[in-house]
Amino acid sequence: MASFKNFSPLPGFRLSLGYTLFYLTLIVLIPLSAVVTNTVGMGWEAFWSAVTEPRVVATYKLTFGASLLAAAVNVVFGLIFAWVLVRYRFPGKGLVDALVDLPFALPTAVAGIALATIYAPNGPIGSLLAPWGIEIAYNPNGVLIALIFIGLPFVVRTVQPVLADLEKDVEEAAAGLGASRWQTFLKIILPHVTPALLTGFAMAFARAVGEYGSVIFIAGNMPMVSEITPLMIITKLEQYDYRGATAIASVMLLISFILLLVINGLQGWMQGRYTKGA
Amino acid sequence: MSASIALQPGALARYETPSTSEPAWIKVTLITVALTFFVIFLLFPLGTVFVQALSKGWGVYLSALTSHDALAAIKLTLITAAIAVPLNVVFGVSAAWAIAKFEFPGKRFLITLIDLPFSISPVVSGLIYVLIFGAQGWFGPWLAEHDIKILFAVPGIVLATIFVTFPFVARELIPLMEAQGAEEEEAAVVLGASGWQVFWHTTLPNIKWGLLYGVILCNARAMGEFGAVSVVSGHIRGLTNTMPLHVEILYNEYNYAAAFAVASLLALLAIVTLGLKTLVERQTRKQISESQKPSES
Amino acid sequence: MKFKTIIAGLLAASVLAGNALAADVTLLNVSYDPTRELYQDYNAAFAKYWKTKAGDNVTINQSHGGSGKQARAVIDGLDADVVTLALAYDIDAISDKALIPADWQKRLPHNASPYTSTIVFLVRKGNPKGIKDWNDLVKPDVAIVTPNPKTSGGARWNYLAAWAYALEQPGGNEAKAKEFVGQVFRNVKVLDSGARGSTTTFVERGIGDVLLAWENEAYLSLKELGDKFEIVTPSLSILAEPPVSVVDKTVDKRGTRKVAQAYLEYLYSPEGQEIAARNFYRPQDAKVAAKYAKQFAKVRLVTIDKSFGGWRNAQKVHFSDGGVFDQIYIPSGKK
Amino acid sequence: MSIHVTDINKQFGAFRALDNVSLDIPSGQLVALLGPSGCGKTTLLRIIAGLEYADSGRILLDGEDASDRHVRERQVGFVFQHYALFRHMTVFDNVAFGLRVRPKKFRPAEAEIRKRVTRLLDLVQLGWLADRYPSQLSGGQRQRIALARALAVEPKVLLLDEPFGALDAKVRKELRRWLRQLHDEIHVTSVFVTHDQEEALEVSDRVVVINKGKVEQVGTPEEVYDNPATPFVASFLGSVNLFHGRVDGAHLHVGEHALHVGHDHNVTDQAIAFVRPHEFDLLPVDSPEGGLPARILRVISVGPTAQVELARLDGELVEVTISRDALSVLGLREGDNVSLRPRTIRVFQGERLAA
Repeated sequence: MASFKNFSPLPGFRLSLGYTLFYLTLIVLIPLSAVVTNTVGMGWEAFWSAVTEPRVVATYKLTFGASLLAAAVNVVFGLIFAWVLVRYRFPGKGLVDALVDLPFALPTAVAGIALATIYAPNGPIGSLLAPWGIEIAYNPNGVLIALIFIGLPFVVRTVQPVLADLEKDVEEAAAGLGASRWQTFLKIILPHVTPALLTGFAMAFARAVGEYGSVIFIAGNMPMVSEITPLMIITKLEQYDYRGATAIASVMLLISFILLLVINGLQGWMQGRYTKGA
Repeated sequence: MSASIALQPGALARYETPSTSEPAWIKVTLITVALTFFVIFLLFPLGTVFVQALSKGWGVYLSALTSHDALAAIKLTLITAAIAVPLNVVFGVSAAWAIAKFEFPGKRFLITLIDLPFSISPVVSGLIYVLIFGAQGWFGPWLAEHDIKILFAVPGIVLATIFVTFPFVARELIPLMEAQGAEEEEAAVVLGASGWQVFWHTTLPNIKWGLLYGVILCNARAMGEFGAVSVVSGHIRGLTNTMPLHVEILYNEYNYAAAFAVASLLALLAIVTLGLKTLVERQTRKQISESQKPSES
Repeated sequence: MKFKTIIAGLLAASVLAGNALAADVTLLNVSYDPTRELYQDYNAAFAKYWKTKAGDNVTINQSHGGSGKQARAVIDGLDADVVTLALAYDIDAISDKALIPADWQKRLPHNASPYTSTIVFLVRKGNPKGIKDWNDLVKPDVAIVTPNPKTSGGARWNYLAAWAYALEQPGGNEAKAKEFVGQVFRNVKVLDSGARGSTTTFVERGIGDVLLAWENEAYLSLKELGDKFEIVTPSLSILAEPPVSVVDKTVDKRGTRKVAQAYLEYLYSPEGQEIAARNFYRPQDAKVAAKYAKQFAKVRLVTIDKSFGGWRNAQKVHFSDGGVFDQIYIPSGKK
Repeated sequence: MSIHVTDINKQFGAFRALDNVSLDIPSGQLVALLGPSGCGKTTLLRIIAGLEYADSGRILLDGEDASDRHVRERQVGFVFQHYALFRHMTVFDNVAFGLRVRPKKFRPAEAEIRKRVTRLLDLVQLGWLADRYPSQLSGGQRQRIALARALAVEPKVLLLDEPFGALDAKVRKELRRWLRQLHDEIHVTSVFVTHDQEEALEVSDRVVVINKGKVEQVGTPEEVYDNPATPFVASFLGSVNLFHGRVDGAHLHVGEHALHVGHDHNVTDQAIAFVRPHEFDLLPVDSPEGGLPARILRVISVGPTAQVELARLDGELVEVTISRDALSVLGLREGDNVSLRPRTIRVFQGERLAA
């Protein structure tokens, strides 16, 4: 440790790393350790029964199921978005490109009430679907819609630069070797963007699992049917069940951490892949 | 987590040769799909906010924004962002400096920890502060004894906001500074610049757009955070309601036009954010392409 | 050192934010969802009254939310001077943490409930599904909207009212009541976490055929949102007693006991009772009640103490984790 | 200012970048650190500059121990491989930077700075570019600006890291001639790192050949070229033909043939020998003077000399350069058999083999 400063002639290593660690500890680590210690304090059995309650398990299924599905939908549409933004010219492209990030910038509560208004049976889109018996708001479909909304930019924004980076000559080479356009896409383009797609998928998934604000307005929040895990934490809190809330929070925390490691791994893979290739 | 884009402006033309483009019907289909998705999922919700906000006319709209509680919420939101954003900027710059310019063990793990608040549910982010500062929490009794209010007061809201916006600036700067390397800084040091001079004259000009980008995103999230703040706010009208919470309250009071009016301010903020972001991206792109310009004779 | 500076900064900011609104005396009334309009009126009236009586300017800050959530916030340190919640159980929870003495319900008349309410049905104009009473709710084509009894005080009254109805039917017993309430909740389309959320869902989003609501909430919706709805009063309902209390720990610390006490007592005054009645709460004061008798439908009301053995018992049997309410929702076979 | 490097060691993880390196660089000389990439030459340069710290050993500048002196106080000028020009500053501001960041007490007046920068820009012949930004310059121009910037602070030592590495061949040639002239004008002790032997030999007063973190040889360009101290130096500088064999007295035995090596080796042992392409005579097969038999594979006669590619009987390839006149006198064609006789042969045996 003492020889750290010998690595570089640049100043400020101790100060910047010290401050970074201090601030990280103060703002992130100490608060998070509260969840961990409170969970440890409650004992294994109490913990296990709290996190495996049927109603809680149902929220996991919905949260993870809908998040997976939403991330998968976003992979498909995100790829299409990235593709048309990189490769085609069409009116309104600049606007589309700028607004893709809207879900990043729009407060989730605003997104929630706006989506609920649109997709309610008497809303502009909901009323179009209602005659066919399709209901979106106030059931798991609503959760899915909200999660698709918030996850879209993650996929578009990871795939877009990678797609833009793909040199045309590779595709020309494939065409020259007799590959059809579809074969070129499947065998050349898709493998090239796969790490980016996976990274985008994982990011959208991680974000969706934790999402609260936009979902609760549109979910309907029926126990066993359309309750998400973060809402379960709130519900537990409102029943003065701190331990239950903390236990579920620790499960989510663990999952967040695992997802993050997965994402970092994927990004490492991506970096290795794309820098070597270039 | 937002990936930065490095599209070359002239990139399009590269794809318009017969061997590497698709039949027109596929193009049209894909564009149609994308545009439909765009309209339904992005444009429509945004439009709805403004349509609903103005559904009762400008008078109701303006009075909703100038009511006492709305003004208090706006003020609180601004104060919160004004504290949280600078703190996270200082942290972000400091973390990026340590991580990008030096080698030390555990660096990747440190980056993962910095990312952590990104993937934590906002609800959990609020809960942790309840567990710490709540009357039943770690410091609760001590704080009560000394009459220091954190939870259900501005400090709690600020802390929760800092937590959820924690990685934004650092996350923009780390890859940027790593890509730029340390050569310019070393050159400045060799030329006799002091630590502060190195940062001010060499590093800052090179990262200013990335920094601004991070600040914009950080600010948007700080002003728009709902879940975490909702847990620690206490919802005291005129005192501890931020704008997103005020939207919820108005919404729950059948005051839809007013709720959407305040929401429209936040949506405007989002639009301004995206506009600035696009501008900044253009600048960053310029900077990157300049620095990467091949050196020919 | 740095930590202190930050804290000091945050504190300074909080003082800054607070100062603009500071008056001679401030009270924080932590209440549940449907009382927004009631206390908006009442706070203005009380401020006037207190100014003439004690000469002080009093500003009352309001916080509204689900009853359980609000009680939780007070337990976690929200400095409420008074709490005005949906049910005694939530104030009991605060009292369990020694913020309020256990006998709080004895400190004010009528079990510390200055007004009462009950549970009614809000249906769409013309009552297309022909809903008249509780047993109409279990028809297969009826979609119900109610908040979640686990998180909403009002919803617990809804649930218990349905239960009481089933018990009172000829041959009614616990098992049949459970079966009946289970059927009711299987018809629920949307289970919001608070009373206000449910009303929004029903009224604004057009979901469901019937909203189980506080009487005052139902009348208010009618008043605010026009004539697209009708109120149906069932043959039997429950006497909901939303209680109030001073939070002793806070008022002693802040030195606001006197004004907080007066704030609650004034609720029992003719003026306070008038305001409650105008906001569709059933007044306790006989004279005011008579004056507003026309406003409230006649309904047979059971009480929680008689039918359910008090709130603590009801809570334990019905709403605790794994209680009757959970069993309704959990697929058979498990637990 | 002279530079003395003593017993420098530097380790990066498990990788030994510098292994007990000692070196003297006299005042006023232009010295090349030459070696293949990854040999440690850049690390050595950065340690001299103070951009890197050695694990052990000392750096003496002008006889004074500077090992613990911060880079700011070493009074060195450093030219980075990719120039490290400040992108957001004009050429003028770049050159002025070192003067402007000085503490007030030592900072020249703005007019003085202006004068000095202008003079430096004239020195590097780029005065007309003062208001441009680095991105608007060509590689060669950037290089010269980087040099001007380094010189602005009047360093006692000028250190250049692969100064011509990123330039194309033609510019590189021009610039290195120019650098030599510049050095003759200003006479600052200069050290530059390169992996290009031609560059090192052409520009420098002395060449330091480094391999795998060790100094192989130090000498004038002629010395290291003509008398390589180790097999590595021999093979790294210029092209060579390699022979494996045994020495016995004054002869090197390659297979069943013997070559005269000029002087006696008293130990009979395995050895390797190097012969440069232009140090061969090509003789008729049955020449009485002996030599290695070989067959001509290819003759390339473009320019003043001819390259002849031959195969020895055991299949090893040999490359020979002779004048075109000699080629035509001999009348050699592809497919002819000849005898190869080296005029000069460098033999390495024993310990030095291992190096």
